[in-house]
Amino acid sequence: MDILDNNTILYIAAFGLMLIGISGIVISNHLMRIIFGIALLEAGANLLLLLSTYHEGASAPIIVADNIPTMMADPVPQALVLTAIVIGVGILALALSLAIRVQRAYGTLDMREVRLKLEQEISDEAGIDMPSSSEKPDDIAKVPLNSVVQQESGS
Amino acid sequence: MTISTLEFIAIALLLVGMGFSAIRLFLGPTTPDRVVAADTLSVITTAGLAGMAAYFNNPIYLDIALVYGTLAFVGTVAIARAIEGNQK
Amino acid sequence: MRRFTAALFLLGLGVMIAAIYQHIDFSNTAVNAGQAINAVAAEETGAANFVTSVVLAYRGIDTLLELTILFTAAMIGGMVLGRRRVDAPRDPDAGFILRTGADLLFPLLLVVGLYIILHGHLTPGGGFQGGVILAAAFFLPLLARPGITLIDQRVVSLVEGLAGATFIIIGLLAMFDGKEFLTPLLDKGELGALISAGTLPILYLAVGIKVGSELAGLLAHLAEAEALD
Amino acid sequence: MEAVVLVVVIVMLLSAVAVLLFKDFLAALAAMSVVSLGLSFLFVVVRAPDVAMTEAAIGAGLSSLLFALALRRLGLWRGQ
Repeated sequence: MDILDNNTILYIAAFGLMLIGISGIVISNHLMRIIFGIALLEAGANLLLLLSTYHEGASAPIIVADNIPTMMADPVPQALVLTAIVIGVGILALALSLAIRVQRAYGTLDMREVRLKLEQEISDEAGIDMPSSSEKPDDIAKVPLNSVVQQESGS
Repeated sequence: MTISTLEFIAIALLLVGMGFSAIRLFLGPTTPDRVVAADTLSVITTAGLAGMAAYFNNPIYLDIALVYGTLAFVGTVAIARAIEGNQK
Repeated sequence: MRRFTAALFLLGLGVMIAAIYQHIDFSNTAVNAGQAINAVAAEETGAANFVTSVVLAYRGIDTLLELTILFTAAMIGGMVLGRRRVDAPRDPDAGFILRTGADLLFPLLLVVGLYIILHGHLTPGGGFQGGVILAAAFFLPLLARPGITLIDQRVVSLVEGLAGATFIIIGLLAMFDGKEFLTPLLDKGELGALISAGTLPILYLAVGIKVGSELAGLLAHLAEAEALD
Repeated sequence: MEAVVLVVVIVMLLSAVAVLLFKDFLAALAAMSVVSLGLSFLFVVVRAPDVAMTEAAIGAGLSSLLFALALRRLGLWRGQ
């Protein structure tokens, strides 16, 4: 195990989580899966922040029974990540409430359909025809607009 | 820090258990299979955290195992209630 | 087409991350603030857990702002979810095992949460973690019997406001003393004893109660929202 | 030690992929809790017990609760 030492594995974990999270946000169309992607991205970023000051052989920054270790881990990124995790759960709760609201308003969580319905609504309010985009994806034409798709798979 | 034979066997058993539960998590045909596999993994990880406390020779890590053991149960119960839905 | 561009974007992102990893020598960068804090924190604050002294003493105002963000998120979540219709159907009660288990686990979770909060300056843990456990403790009976009203929103907001006010008042007391905002007061005590580190345990207790009541209120709001069947 | 970390990281990354691939959202939620479990173990490995405890409390308990409640309210709880 020359190449795969402890540090490299941890960095692969952090960058891999971030990459998977971003791909979830970019590729999927379902709102729940986008929220899952945000949670994954946040987890990877937290791990990366902690790894930035990690030294092999340092001990935890807590004194136990007056034996003071020679080298302790850096407490500042740990405090930052603690804050970030707690704020992350607030963001998560807010996003889930908004998703419930979107479901109530539009009857679906598929972002393509939500976008179409939003455009329809805006053009109805303005009293003009809905502008047809030339970059409209091909597969959206097969989905009837009025159908409420409950179980839409994500990607 | 050397690892004795007994500790090596314990670590190997934990890793094998983790591998089998992970296989059930990825392949499991139904959702309850996957949830039970995730719960088993959380129990294995609790044991692993206690093992890490022994490896680092530091009792403060045991608190994490305590919190994990109590709250993983709550999370699994919430998922189970959601699977149940409104059927009785 | 869209799938293809997304794949291309991800490929570029992966290459960029690999390039970053190759060039930056992350774990060898000299970080002086952490070592300096490690050297003086035990004497200055009297807390054995240095993360606690960073969270509450050195960067206490960040914690205050974080509480504000959490409060705002919980409040907007409750506003967005709105009120429950009176005739909306509820989930049925859980089975016998979960009901008994919830009754048994409630005091246990309460004790664990208070232990984690009160030992925040000695062992890992503190207000945030203990607050989460307290919220889970108060939500578990609601999960077993969806009909009961264990969490009254008015009581929750009252407790939350009192805890937040305690945090700010302790911070202001230091200013009346001629020091900076949120400087630890009182006697430092003996390092490693339960009653030590001055006002830090009281601050963490306030944080724990505030976080716990906020999250319990938010969970109750989410559980009250009508289900789609 | 490296072998343990390697196995945990592999399980964690595979279940992170599985979160995005599972059709059923409750199964994805179970995989998400496995991700936060592995992450909590890694936080212990990098000597951050406070952060590990926060991740254990929030990742295993609270966000599972939040997601499960929200999925129930959204009507996405039906199994495949």
